[in-house]
Amino acid sequence: MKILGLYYYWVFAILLMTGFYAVIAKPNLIKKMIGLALFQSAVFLLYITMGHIVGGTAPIFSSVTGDTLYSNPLPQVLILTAIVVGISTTALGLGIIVRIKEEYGSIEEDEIQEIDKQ
Amino acid sequence: MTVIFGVFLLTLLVITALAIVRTENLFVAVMLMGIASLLIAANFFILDAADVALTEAAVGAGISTVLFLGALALTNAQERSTTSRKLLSTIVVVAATLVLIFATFDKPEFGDPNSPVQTHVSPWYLEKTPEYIDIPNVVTAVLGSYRGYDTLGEVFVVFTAGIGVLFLLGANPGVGAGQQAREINSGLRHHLIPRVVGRLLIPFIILFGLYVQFHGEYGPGGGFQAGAIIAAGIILYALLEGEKRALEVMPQKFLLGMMAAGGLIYGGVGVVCMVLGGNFLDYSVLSSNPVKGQQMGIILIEAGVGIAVTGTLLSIFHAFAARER
Amino acid sequence: MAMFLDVLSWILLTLGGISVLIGGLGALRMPDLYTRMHAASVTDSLGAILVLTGAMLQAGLTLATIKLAAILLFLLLTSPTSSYALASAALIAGTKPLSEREQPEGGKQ
Amino acid sequence: MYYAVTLATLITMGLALVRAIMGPSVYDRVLAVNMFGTKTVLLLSVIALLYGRPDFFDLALAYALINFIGVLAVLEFFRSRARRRELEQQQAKQ
Repeated sequence: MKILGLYYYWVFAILLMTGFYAVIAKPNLIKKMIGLALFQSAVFLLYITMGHIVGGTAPIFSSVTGDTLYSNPLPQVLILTAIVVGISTTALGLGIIVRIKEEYGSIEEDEIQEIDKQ
Repeated sequence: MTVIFGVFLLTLLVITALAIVRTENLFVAVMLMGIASLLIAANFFILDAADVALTEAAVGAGISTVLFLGALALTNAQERSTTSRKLLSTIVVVAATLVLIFATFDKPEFGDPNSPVQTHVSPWYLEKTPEYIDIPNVVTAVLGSYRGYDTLGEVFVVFTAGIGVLFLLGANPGVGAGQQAREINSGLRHHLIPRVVGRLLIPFIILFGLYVQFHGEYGPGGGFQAGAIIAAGIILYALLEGEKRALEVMPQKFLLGMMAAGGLIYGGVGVVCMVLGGNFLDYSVLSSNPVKGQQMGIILIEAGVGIAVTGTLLSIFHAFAARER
Repeated sequence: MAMFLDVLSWILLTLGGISVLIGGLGALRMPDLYTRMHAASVTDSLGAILVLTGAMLQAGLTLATIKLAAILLFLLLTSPTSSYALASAALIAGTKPLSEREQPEGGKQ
Repeated sequence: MYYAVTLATLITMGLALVRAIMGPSVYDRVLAVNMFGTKTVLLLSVIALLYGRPDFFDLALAYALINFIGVLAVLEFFRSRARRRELEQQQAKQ
């Protein structure tokens, strides 16, 4: 059980850093946005993992389940809103990328910097 | 046992994430992002977060894919392979991963009911919700009432992002926006079968969205999810019948109005609370019975959230689609 | 009666699981796009029918059953439609079915 | 018994993921994503029963509806891209 629980956190670490790798190593701007989206997802996963209680159920009172143990509602609220905010900010980033493509004709970071130097 | 399912899904998720970073075809990366989103949502569900899984379902698998494809259509779908910083980045990332993994050993055990996360405000929320608000879904109660300020802020962030996208892409809708653009944006109108089935489904999607909106106090759901689902339904209409027809149904001005109205409803409820003698967003004063007042306030602000999210997501979609030429 | 329904639902669920698995194997092992699509979509529909009917029998006659029926209905509408749309898009883009493109080893027509 | 169905679905999800990563064509990947979506619907329905919370079928319902939109968006993407190329070629000829 201990290892299984730790595995959730390890996946968080690997996912976070995979997204981070795409952001820092890939020159393509859309790839960077995809990496950022992965990064976000990793954080969401961490919050929800921490809010889970073994043997608990979703924090929605139900006549079917009766009085039982409920998982933590607070991280769920934070992440629920964060997902919608995340997609809005991703859209904003993509909008900026589309404008960059229109102005520079490229979405590769190094090419854009070349053009800027001229 | 379900935790083992979760572990399996997480392993698939790691494989997907590595494949996303490795592939140089951005279209493939977007497809794999769709899969990653499904996996994450299934994990949320296994970890008892039904509301979050519903949001991720509507946003991650539907709208996110549509937006990324919209951006790819305007740029190029192939990544140029240059790997100048590959070694340095790999070293940094591996080192950071190891540090993070080392840190996990100090974390409280997975699912421990006595960990610091579980012992501060959350028991109070779970204990007092039947008394103060009396709705079954504690997530909605926390979202709408206890942390109402937070949610108001999130609505404004969504609104701001929508305005930002409109500033970037909305003005000057392309040089060649004429006959040609209209022809490209005509949608899947010549595919009869998807069109018929889609037309059949769209009312049900919107009905389901409304169900999610107004059932949010009793089951998984609420304004954020409903907004995303309704927006997805109208995006489906735009995909099938073309941009122009969808804009005739809901013109850009109307969508802008929705964006603003959502935030205004939310803020307005707060101001009404102040006028009636309570604090900002303290819904208890809305009715003679404080519990009824809380429920009323939550329904109103959830409606505001739903309207704002629908308007914003659709505006963003149209801004991307109108740019295509 | 309840016992009978229980056994029936377990049989349906098991068969559903098996057909889902066969669909997955088919999608992985078949030689070209259209055969893969065939394996995936046919067993998909069958698996969905079997699993969801089995689940309906388990859930009993409640709101949950109606929701499951709605899920099944939507899956039966959308899954073949997306398969059709995918196949037509692939065909228009020039992906030929295997028999026309090349013979698998042995050269039989 | 739910476990058996869940296990079969999970393995199929794994197989679909292999297909999505291997490709070879983009259409194979779209097929895999679509398959993955339907499998998630089944998985969520069965796990909702397993948890004894049948009110969570809403989630599976949402997936069944949203998955369709994703696939159609991909096809519209292909169609408009092909159409644009065609128009560009026509303009180049003129």
